[in-house]
Amino acid sequence: MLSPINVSFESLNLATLVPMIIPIVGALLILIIDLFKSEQHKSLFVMLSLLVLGVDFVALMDSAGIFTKNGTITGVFDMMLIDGLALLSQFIIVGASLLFIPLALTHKRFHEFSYPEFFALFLFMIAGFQFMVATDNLILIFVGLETASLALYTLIAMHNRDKSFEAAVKYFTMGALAAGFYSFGAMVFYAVSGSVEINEIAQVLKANNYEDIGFVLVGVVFLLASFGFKLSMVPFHTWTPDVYEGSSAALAGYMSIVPKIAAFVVAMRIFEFLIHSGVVWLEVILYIGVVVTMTMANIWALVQTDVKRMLAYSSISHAGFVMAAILIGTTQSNSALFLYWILFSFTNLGSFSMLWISRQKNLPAHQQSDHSYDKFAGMIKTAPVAATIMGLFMLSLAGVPPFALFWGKMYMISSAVTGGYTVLALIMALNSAIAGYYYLKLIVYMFMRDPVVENSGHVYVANATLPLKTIIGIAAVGTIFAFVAVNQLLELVTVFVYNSGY
Amino acid sequence: MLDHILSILIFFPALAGVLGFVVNKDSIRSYGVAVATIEFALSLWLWAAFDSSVSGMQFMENIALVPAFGVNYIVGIDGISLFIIVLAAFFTMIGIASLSPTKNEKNMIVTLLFLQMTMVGVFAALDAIVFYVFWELSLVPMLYIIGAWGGPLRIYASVKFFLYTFAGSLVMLVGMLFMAYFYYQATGEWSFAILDWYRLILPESFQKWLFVAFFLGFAIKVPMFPFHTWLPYAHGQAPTIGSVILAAILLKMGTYAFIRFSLPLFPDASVYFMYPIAVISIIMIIYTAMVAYAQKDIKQVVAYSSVSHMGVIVLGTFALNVEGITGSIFLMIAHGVVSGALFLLVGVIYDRRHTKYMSEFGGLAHVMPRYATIFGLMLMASVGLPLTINFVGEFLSLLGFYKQSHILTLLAGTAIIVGAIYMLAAYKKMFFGVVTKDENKHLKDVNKRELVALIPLAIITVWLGIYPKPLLEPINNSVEAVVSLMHEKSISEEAKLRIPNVATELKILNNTAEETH
Amino acid sequence: MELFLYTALFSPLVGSLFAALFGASKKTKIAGIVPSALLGLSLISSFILLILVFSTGLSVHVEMMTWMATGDLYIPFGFVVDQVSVVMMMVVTLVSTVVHVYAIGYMDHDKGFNRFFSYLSAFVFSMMILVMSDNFAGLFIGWEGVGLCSWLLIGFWYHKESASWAANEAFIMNRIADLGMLIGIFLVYWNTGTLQYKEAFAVMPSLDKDILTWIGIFLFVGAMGKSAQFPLHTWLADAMEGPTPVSALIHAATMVTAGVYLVVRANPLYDLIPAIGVFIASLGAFVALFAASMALVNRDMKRVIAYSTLSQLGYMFAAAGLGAYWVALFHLMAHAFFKALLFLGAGNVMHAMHDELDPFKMGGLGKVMKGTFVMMTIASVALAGIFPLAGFFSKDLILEVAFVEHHFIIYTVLLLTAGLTAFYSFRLVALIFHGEDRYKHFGIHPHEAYKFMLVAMSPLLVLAIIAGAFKMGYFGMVTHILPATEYHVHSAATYWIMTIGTQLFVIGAIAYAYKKYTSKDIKVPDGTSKMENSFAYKLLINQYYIPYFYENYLVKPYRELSEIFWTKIDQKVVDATVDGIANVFYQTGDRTRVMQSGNLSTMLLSGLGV
Amino acid sequence: MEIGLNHYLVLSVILFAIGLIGVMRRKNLLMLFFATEILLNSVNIAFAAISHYYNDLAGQMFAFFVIAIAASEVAVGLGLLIVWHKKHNNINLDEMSTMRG
Repeated sequence: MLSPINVSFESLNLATLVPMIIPIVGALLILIIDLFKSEQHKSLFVMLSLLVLGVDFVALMDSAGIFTKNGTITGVFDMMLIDGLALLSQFIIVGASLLFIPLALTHKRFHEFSYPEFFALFLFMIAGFQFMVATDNLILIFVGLETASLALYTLIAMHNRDKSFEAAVKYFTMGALAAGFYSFGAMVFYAVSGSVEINEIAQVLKANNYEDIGFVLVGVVFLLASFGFKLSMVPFHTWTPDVYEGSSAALAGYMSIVPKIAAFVVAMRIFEFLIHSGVVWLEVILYIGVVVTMTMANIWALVQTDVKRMLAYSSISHAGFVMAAILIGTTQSNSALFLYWILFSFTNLGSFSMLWISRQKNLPAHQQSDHSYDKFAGMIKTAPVAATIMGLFMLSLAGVPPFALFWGKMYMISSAVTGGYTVLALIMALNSAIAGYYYLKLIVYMFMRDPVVENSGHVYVANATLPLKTIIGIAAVGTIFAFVAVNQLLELVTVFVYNSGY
Repeated sequence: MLDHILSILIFFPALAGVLGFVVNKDSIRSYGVAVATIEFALSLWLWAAFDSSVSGMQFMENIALVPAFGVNYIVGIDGISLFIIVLAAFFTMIGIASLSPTKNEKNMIVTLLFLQMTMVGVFAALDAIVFYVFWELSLVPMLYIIGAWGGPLRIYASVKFFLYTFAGSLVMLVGMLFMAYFYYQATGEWSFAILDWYRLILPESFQKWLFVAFFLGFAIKVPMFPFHTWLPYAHGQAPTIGSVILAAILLKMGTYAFIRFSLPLFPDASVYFMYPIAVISIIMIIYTAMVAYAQKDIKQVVAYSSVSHMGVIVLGTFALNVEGITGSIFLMIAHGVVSGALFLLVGVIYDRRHTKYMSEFGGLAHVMPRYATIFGLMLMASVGLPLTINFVGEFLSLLGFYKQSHILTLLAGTAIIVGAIYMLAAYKKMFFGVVTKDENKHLKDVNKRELVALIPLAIITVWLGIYPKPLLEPINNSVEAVVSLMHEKSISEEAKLRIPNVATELKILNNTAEETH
Repeated sequence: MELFLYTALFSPLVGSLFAALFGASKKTKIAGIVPSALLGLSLISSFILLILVFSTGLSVHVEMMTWMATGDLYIPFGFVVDQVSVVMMMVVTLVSTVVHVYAIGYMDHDKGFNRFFSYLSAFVFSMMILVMSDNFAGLFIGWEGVGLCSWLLIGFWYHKESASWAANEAFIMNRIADLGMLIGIFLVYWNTGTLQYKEAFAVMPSLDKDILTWIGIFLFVGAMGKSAQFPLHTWLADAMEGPTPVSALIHAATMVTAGVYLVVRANPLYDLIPAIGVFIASLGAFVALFAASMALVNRDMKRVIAYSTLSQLGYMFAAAGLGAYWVALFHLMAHAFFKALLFLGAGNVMHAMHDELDPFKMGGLGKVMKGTFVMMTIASVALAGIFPLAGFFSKDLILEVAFVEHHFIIYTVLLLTAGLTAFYSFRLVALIFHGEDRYKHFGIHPHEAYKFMLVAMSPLLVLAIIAGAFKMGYFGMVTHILPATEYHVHSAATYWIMTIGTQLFVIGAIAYAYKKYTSKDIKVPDGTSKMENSFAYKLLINQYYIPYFYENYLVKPYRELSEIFWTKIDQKVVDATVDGIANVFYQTGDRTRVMQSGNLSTMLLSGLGV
Repeated sequence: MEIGLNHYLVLSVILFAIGLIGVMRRKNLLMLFFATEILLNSVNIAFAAISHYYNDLAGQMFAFFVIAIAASEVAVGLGLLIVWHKKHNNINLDEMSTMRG
């Protein structure tokens, strides 16, 4: 017989839920509108979602303000945990989404955007991700994760081409497996600690200083596997290139940023204490995972013939690069992770959007895929501005200073150095060198080769509209003038990470 | 204005480059020349305003960039960097002025202006990261120049050039981050300012590791044997202007960095690695000279010859005494002038015959006497004939290193022999004998556009050969500062021994100076 | 005073630049006359300086400006006119003036007339720097400068393959020696802290013996190159490819004697290391004989004279090595006069014979070219060292030196050489001017050279005859700074026996040469005669197979090795490694990409690491 | 005999293994979905048992959520499956490998 519980309303601290509620409400709103008057033009929904996200962003800033004043906030029976990580990651999630949504306003008509459901699902997904990062409760993480993922599968499928269905199915299956692993891992931890709150688990394990280490390791392995899927760590990466190729360039770009940051935060929460638990070979596994992911992804990217697949592999390798931060696990490295990811999202979203505006409705004869390299041959002659911008993004991805990603790379490698991982630092550096090759390959095609078939250059901007151009413009500016903002970003990030005890 | 002259020097060309996009493509050349001339004038003003009696940094600027991580925009020059900057401005000017008509000139000239920004930036930067930024950025325009206007193998060559250098400098970056970390440990705050680093005395083992890390970056840039193979491709494929800038300025970044970073930061490591590096330099000198002798393509001859000369420069740097280092810095400028001129000359004949194979020529002295004369002069300069600019540098470098090792200097001295062998052989093949090919019978001699570039170079070659004082004095002062710093910082006995204590030397110098004036 | 010094030094430069102005344009007499005039000016000022130095015994020393100054290295452009350098200046300016004037006629028909004078004056300028500099660096400037000019002038007719080849050979061989010189200079600097002659030599006595020895050796290596001593001698004979005035000026009178000058200049050093001195002397003696032997059979008029120059240089080194610096310098001077005369004469003959060089194809020219005949004969007599001509005083002196210093082997060698010298000189004279008119078979109509060329030669003629008279005055002058050792054989009897003996021996040689080569039945050798097939002849005509050796065992291997370095090492090893590393990555990618089969179930497997 | 926690755990592990093998081996998409269901539900058993063992509700809550999520997964999955079947009228895994490399 359960004794009645009485909880003061304040202690629930429902304010913590606001940032997640907003997109959900927005989603419902969209659905309702569609209910009353269907066949609305997509621009309506785009703008609505923009507004909603805008509000969400403001809400986040508000809670950020509270955080900076009086530290970490918990709420709803300590389910919600609004700390620096949560806030930073949500900023990235919402911010990236803000940049993504306008990409729906393409010149050509793509039919997923004609469904209001698309936007509703999109907003649900965001809410899911936000839940995922804003808690240390394994259940809520699981719910958030799955909400987001299920929405995402559908979004991919809505692109409505053969490849996109195939992609969706692959992603879905892998996702399901990952879910299985996750729940099993969670179960193991629950079994050894009797709790589903990460920090409690940590305390319990510390208390009995890892007596049944065997179980812990089993749990870790399963969790690692499931996050391996989400973060597309080698060897769990196999779905990534296919899914990216299958889904629309814009969505691919989005997928390379938002789901990953969410997963990173959770991974950080879970592995941080485990790594420092002195369980050596956990560190070793992670070390190997990181190095292999970086290197192999790079090596596979070398041999790609399609720019989008190349970018897919490159983002895998970037993920590996960033995963190193979790391995190193110092405040500097964790802040480096966020710094890196913020800068990365600008550049990567930019380069995917460049692919997006060059997306033709149907494939010309001389191209074997949507974005094969030779499509871009001699671009400088016909579309110099576009070529230059694309070149900038490539250089930035390659880590050529002073463009955005260089600062992230630098700070990350520095954190490896200070963390005592000299060899890792060198490996990271050399990987950037290898990566240089395939980014350069595109530049070579654009600037130094002659077009395969004479074109007016319209093909590179077939899809361009003002909104898309604006987004690309923002991304470009962010990429070029990053060095102005780096300092503020760095300070902010460091403060947030430090104050949430990572 | 004078307080910010360096920033102006750095960013003026870039700004002009951006505006250049707007300029109509028929008048872009004059625009480029105008901009480059202004830039050169500014650099001359810099020289004029430079106080050569001061050994430290001048025209310093310090703007916070990422203070949280100790990265600041710090620029400043001393006698070591001043002249290379002037040289860079000078070469960009004559380079654009003598640019032979080419497809989409506009991109070329704009690219050149951006390249100039990076070049000036590298030599003016006093913050490791800022240095690194310009260092890496300089690859991009050169990549484009080689890849877009180059010969048949241009893409391979340009990508090789980019990736090779990129890889090396990433290792260097790790080294820099390490250095900053040590500074952080020592002082509790981050800083990438070189002058701050100078104050740091590292334990020997760290010095060695860091030295190696930096060395990789620099050695590939120089390029030192066995990292030199990108150079022949780059030069072989690059358009004339590309090779000129590459040989005259970009290669100097490496050797300059040795003096700016390796020596003062790691004096003991420098001493420790002196012999290995000297051996490498000697391999560079002799081996590449022989390779040059085997070439069929005149441009390759010049390319390999510049590797050979860079060997002497590195040797002079690692003499670790005032004579040697001063010599090597002077030789950087000298080699810049001479090899630049040689590449221009090769370009002259290439424009006319569109081949670089020496077997295609012969007896050119009949047809193009002026060309032959200028080429002859530059050739003599390149083999280090006294009273030409190169001799001063080579003499001082070798003289300096002789203090460190007799036998190695004897070997390195063979530079003057092997150099003469391949150069004279090449000259003989091209200019002597009778004109056999009909195409060569009616070649035009050098025209005005080309003379614009060649005459000044010829004048400089002789002027500085006879009267190097205006350069040697400021260089000497700054070098003495560096050497004394090294002497004070060095911890190992051997280093103290090897690196002279300039304080005493200064006295002697002043005495002799008084005697003369 | 300084005015004269600067005039002497720079007027050749002015002349050179003036001629250079016309470099590209077509021949103008003015481009020849002005430089010659300027040289005359230089000659006069040198003469005035000579008078001054001679009368007052002072020396003029100026420092024009700093050249290099860094660390505690300080090198000025400093010039000194003392007893030694003034002698050299006289020799240089005198001979070169004569040669210039002569060349106006000689190069009359040459397209490169203007160029020629520009080079020639440039050479004189460098030579002046060489002799007048007051420090080693300045010496080195001149040293390389004359090297450059000799490169330009040997290869003057660059359309001839052989000429440009010889030019490069000369330059490179000199470079080898220059390296030695450079090292010597470094040694001097790091041990004495200066490169000024005065200070450096002042410090030297306090230095360690070994260091001094090394300095001596390296400096002498430099000298060997310029003065074409064995084994760096081959370039001199090949240098005869150049126009004859060049051979007269550079490869007989002035440049090749720079080595001797260096040793004389560095006498304080070499006095400290007699061992090296003896080595130098022995090498000199050897070269004297060695070169003379090659001159015996050679069939190229100019080469014969070149070899004789070589052998005379040997004499000078022998003297210098034995510490008789003033004697060496004296012989240098005398030799300059008669050897230049000889060459210029040869030049006339060449003109007359349309550049035919084989004396066997001449003969009987004495009738058509009296002036030249007389001059060359007298020059040869002087060369042979017959009393009372210049050669006698200088050369016999060297013999005496060897004798007095009790180096009897050297003495004998030199004596023998004297005989050979006489023989080959008059072999040449006889073949050219006496006997049958063999040239008729080749349809050549020889003619005497321009009058003014002969006039121009006359000063040399006079000097070749009377130079001996200066001996005492000269001795008095130079011994201000050179060790003043008188060389007298103790007993007058021995002295007379020696002298007269030598004279008789020489005259005998001459007589034999005449008898052998004026006979009616001299034919143009066709390689059939017994003598030509004798081993000795082959050995000599092939210059002891030394050039052959160099070509096959030094030059060819170097070329092949370079080829290997490039094609094998640089491309196949170094570069291949770099590309190899890149390829490893690419290949791995290519091989392993099949893992990405796109098949879901394999994906799932790989996901589980199976 | 007394049925203890370990029995449940062993059972769940066995089921999980079955599910896993199914995922790996099945070529039929539908079967594959079933396998994933088995995976998830095996975990549910364990959760229920453990939460009883600790008598703490978190485990059961987790189980409920898992059930819910599993359900929605099936919904989405079947949706995709149907579309696919419409297009290719097969549901064979090996058919879907147009993207590779």
